[in-house]
Amino acid sequence: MVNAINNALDIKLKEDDNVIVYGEDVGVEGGVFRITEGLQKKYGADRVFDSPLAESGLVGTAVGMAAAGLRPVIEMQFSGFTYPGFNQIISHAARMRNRSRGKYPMPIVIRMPYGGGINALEHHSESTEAIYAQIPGVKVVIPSTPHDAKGLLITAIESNDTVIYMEPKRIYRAIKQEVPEEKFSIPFGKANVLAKGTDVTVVAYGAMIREVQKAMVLAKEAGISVELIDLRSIYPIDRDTIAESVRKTGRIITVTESPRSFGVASEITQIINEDAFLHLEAPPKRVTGFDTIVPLAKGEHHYMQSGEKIFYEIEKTVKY
Amino acid sequence: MVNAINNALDIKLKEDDNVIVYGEDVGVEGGVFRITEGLQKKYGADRVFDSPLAESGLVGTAVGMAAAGLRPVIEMQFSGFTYPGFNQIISHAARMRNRSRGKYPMPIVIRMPYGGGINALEHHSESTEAIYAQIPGVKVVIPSTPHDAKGLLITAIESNDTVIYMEPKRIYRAIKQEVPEEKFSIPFGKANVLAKGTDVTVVAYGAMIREVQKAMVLAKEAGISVELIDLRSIYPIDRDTIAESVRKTGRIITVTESPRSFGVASEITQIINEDAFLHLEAPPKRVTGFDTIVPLAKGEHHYMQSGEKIFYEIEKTVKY
Amino acid sequence: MFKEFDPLKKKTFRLIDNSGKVINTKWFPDLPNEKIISAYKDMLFARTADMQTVSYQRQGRIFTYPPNYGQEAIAIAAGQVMRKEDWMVPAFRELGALLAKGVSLKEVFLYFMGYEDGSAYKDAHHVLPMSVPIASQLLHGVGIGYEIKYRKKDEVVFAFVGDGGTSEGDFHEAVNFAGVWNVPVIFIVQNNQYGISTPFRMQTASDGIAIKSVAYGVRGIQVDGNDYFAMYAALTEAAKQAREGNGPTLIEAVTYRKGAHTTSDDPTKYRTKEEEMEWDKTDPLTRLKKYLKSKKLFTDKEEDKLAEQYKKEVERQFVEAENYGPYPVEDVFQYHYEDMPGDLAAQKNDYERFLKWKEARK
Amino acid sequence: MFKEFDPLKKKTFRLIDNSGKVINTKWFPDLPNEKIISAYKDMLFARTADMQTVSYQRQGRIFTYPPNYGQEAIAIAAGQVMRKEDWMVPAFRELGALLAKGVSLKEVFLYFMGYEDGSAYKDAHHVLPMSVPIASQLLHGVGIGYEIKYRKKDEVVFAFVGDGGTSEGDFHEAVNFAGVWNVPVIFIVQNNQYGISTPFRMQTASDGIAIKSVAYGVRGIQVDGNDYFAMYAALTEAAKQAREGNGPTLIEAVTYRKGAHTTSDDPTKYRTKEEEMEWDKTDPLTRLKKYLKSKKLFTDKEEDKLAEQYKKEVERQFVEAENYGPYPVEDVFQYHYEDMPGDLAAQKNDYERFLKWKEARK
Ligand SMILES: Cc1ncc(C[n+]2csc(CCOP(=O)(O)OP(=O)(O)O)c2C)c(N)n1
Ligand SMILES: Cc1ncc(C[n+]2csc(CCOP(=O)(O)OP(=O)(O)O)c2C)c(N)n1
Ligand SMILES: [Mg+2]
Ligand SMILES: [Mg+2]
Repeated sequence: MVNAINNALDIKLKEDDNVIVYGEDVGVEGGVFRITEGLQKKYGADRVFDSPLAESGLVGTAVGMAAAGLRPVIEMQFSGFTYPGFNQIISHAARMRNRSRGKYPMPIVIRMPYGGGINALEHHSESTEAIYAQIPGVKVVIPSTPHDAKGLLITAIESNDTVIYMEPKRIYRAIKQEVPEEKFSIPFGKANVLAKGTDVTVVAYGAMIREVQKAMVLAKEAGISVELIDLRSIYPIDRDTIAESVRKTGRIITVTESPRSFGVASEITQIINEDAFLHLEAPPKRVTGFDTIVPLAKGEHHYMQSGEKIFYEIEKTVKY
Repeated sequence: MVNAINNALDIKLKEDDNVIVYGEDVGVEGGVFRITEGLQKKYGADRVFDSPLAESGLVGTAVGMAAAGLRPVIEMQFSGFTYPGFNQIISHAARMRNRSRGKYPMPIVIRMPYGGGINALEHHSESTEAIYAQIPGVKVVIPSTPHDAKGLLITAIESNDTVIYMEPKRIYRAIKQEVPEEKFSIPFGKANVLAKGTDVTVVAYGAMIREVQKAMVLAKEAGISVELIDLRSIYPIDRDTIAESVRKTGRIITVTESPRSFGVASEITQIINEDAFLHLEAPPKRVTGFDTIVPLAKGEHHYMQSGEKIFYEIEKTVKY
Repeated sequence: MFKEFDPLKKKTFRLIDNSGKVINTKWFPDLPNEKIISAYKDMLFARTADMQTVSYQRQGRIFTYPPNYGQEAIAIAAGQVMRKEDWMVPAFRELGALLAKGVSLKEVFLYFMGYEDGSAYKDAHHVLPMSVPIASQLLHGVGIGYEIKYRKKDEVVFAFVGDGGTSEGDFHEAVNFAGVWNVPVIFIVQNNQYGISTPFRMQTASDGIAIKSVAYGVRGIQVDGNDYFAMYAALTEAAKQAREGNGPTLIEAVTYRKGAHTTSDDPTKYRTKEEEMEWDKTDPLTRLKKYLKSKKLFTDKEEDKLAEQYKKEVERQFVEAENYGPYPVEDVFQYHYEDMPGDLAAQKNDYERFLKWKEARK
Repeated sequence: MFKEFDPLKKKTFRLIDNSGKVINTKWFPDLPNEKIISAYKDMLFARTADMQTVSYQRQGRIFTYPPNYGQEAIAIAAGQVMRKEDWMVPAFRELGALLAKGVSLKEVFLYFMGYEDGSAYKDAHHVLPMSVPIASQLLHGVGIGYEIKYRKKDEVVFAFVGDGGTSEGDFHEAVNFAGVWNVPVIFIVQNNQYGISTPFRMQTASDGIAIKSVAYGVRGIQVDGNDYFAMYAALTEAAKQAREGNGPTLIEAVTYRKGAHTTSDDPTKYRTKEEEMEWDKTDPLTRLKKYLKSKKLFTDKEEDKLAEQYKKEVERQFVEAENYGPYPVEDVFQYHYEDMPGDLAAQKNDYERFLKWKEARK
């Protein structure tokens, strides 16, 4: 996935000199996860560079650049360090287009590694997609494969709206996959049905897809047929694909690694109630972290969703 | 409500010299809504005072005061100006207790007027309860009457956890109500059943209660019996009271003035699906703002929920 | 200029005194008389507009409004120094500069009446909408500055903020980024001595604001913000430096907010009559008029005539704004995204269905 | 001291040179020899702990760890100046000061092994846990300072941050609040020349960090952070001022991060061998040892013996931490709220039910 993201940035940097890539340590070092490695050498320090250590500064200057016609792609070192920039995201990046009645669109991409599973320090393991998804004016996407990472990032950079592009850092280097060399894009707002099934619909995204796939092995053994939907786009959300699936299976589980309450799972449950109420045969289930701070590395396994845990919940839902 | 809040602050300031009240313009002027009027004179400028114009500074210093044993009650001038302090809320106020394994509790109250309906400028009309409710480590409460405003604020100040105390500014001076002079408190996590009914449960809070009550007049005329629940506490949420009601009525509507997606309504729908699935006779309905920025004053009526609009939705749900 | 008036020397850059007399010829700008007269006229127009708006507000014809009363010289000087291609990044108390950039008074009215259309600035070039979250706009100015430098354009950014705004983290990050990136941005701090009710001494323990430039390694200067000539000269010099690639300047414009913070504020609660009277002596219009009169460039009669004319013009634009009409449902939704998400479109449809139902019930 | 070394004069406060020779007697602190020797020992202990931890990390026995290598004098001097009742507000690169405040090395290990228990600081008084969100902790220091002033206590806050941290808005707000409130807080900026890979010149265009004190009207001083005596003297004087009600001081401790940012970082990517060698000459341990040797207060033999002893002690505490045992489910939940919300308790129960199911499947 690291290479795919780098490649998408490379393609857009080459193709469009309005694209500017910056953030803490993204220039010389290529970012703490080496996502931007080599890009400064290739495109120069006025297009790919280190910023001072200040997240409000990062987002705020991106708002200005976007107003002036550039297409900034900024990196937050970890999703947990985005908060100092929250005001600039919610008050400006998300609003300038509406405020100015379309005069100043905000083609900004805010990239951020998110999620747990890498034995990191405090604040390095958070999944905050539901915070951003409720901000009117931004879009939120999360890839689960190198292929999607590339396609979604191309779309994000070409979007004239601010996109929160969240990278499941746990699988940065976990999945090997052939990704087309050339440019391609994946539309926002379209979920991807990764596996067809009949007994239960499982919606997930990011690093959780892999865990669901592990659960599906167990489910298969138990004779349960799972339909797996990779959400890809948290906002706008693809309600049609989810509803269609549930109209078939009658059961749905949403798997996320964020806290339980007020999260993406609840939103999907609401959508299903609105769009497929009469087809529901069991309560829509959320399989998520707890309403707690992600524990530090030694306790993180309690918080994260594993294949086994997901299978446990699948079985319960199917038996309901 | 203004007087009730002032009175609660007064009582706690008098009773406990650990209580410190500060914020932008809260000292000499008594706050832009005059909530803290007279308190500086009464308790001195070291206990009630103006801070520099900096919200991260406000929350961050409150975290330090709390660590040192004080009980800061800070005012955000409007909920829409809280975002610069977001990092301090989510990264510290909400976490210091857990981080230090209980050594440093965070008895902080963050007061903020929220919501629309006062013909204000941009950023002055936002309802952001769902953002705070999803932060592990804080509590979020919203009063709908002067009585509750006082009781909940007393509880908030006496709580050893950080409380986001949101004030429906639209009804600051709208409701006249006798409030007991003496100290009393209202526990968190308990909803208040304001009206018993049999056909549909309506959950609301803050300024929306009044609108639901208007809708109930229309509903009554139409022969519909509404059970009205004032949520009061957004987190922790009183799932039992809501579920019990829905087990009786079979139908539920949640009314909020925040954006639609990823909000409190979706969370309540999830809860009802978990706790009263087999009793549901219609899809849980959300009656909320749109997934848009609150329009400026001239367009705000489109966004806000009125009695008539709520009645319209009640009727649809009952007829489902 | 920036050496001579290095903020560490604690001198204020001032060119005329309160009686309109030139007290510093070295830096006095070489301006055609018409330009000076037109500055005065623009200040008069801004003040007239302000005064009338306050009274409209009292009549309930417009919502909250933040008057510029007493601070007109700053915005008007900036308005004259800014070129068409230069960028203006306003806070919300720079009426004169907005007008100079081509924003119409009607748009300003629309905004404060509660229409986003008032921020569309249809005929203005390179002006961001007013920014309500204090100090946040400064970073936008720096981002624009980056684009200018990157594209090697001959443009300058004029970014405004108040004294209260200097306490925000964004002020710090903005001036600091500007220093590191060496971008053509002029930060203009209108130090009008108050936040809302909070006096300047409660915002910072520093000796003024210009001195804060030292913390960022950028040029700084404290200017008498009620002295049109001083503001004009300082801004011109800062812009010249910016155009020559010499980066940002932090200008502290010392002034006084003679009116209320906004129409919902009552200053008698937190300041004294004496203080107000003291500052009255420095009023920017009075001073410039005294200068003009001493040069026989302007008469009270002309002023009276103009004032009448301006009042009418203000009234005309106000009434136009008042008649702007209802706020279409469309306008709530259409500007959020380039392509409206399906869900949002559905919300719009649902709402329109409700409106029909409502209509039918009548 | 703060007058003589006013940051505007661009002098660095330094008492010994790189060869350990005293170059300034006027401000040289009058310290008993044992204290100086113990400072050296503490620095040696901190360095030993650091070095071993880095190697443990390579063995996969601990996760990310940020070494203090090269910066030991700052934390050790602070550790000596801080009294028991004084508050320490750490960033995350102040090992020596944490130990001096009574935090155990084992706790530090626990923290970096991934146990929150490592932040409980059971036997330490008035120390906040390490703070990961850069610069945010400074505001906590100011809040504590407010409590001290309000309660008229004889305490001082020692709040730490790095050079990179000075770019954050929170740095600005913290020093500014401290100036306005005039609270007893010492801000200690460890200017180790780098953020992660970002060199200081890309953080700010200002001439060092001490000079930023001017922006807040507070005392500031630039100190040679690799000079134990200078750090000791400056901190002592700042603490004295704080105790006397004279408010905050901003101390820039100029130093160099000789090691990697953390064990996941590779500094060869962004800096040169030459630069590293240049800074090697200023190594705080070497300098202090030279001083001690010149006074015949310490020998290499003693050092060798101590080093052995320290290694064992570090190993002992590390192994204790390694054997801390599994992370109970309880610990995920119990510390969030004074009274656990019912919903959260239910989540815990659900999870425990799953664990039983899992156990049963085996
Ligand atoms: C982030 C933020 N916090 C608080 C407010 C509320 N508020 C509006 S104006 C103001 C005072 C601004 O003072 P100053 O910067 O000096 O500008 P002035 O009003 O004097 O022009 C405050 C606190 C806001 N708009 N934004
Ligand atoms: C708000 C925030 N942004 C980014 C990071 C990631 N990060 C951790 S350490 C660091 C560099 C800190 O540099 P400095 O303040 O100089 O301290 P040093 O590491 O040199 O001690 C960064 C960017 C963070 N921890 N917090
Ligand atoms: Mg002001
Ligand atoms: Mg550093």
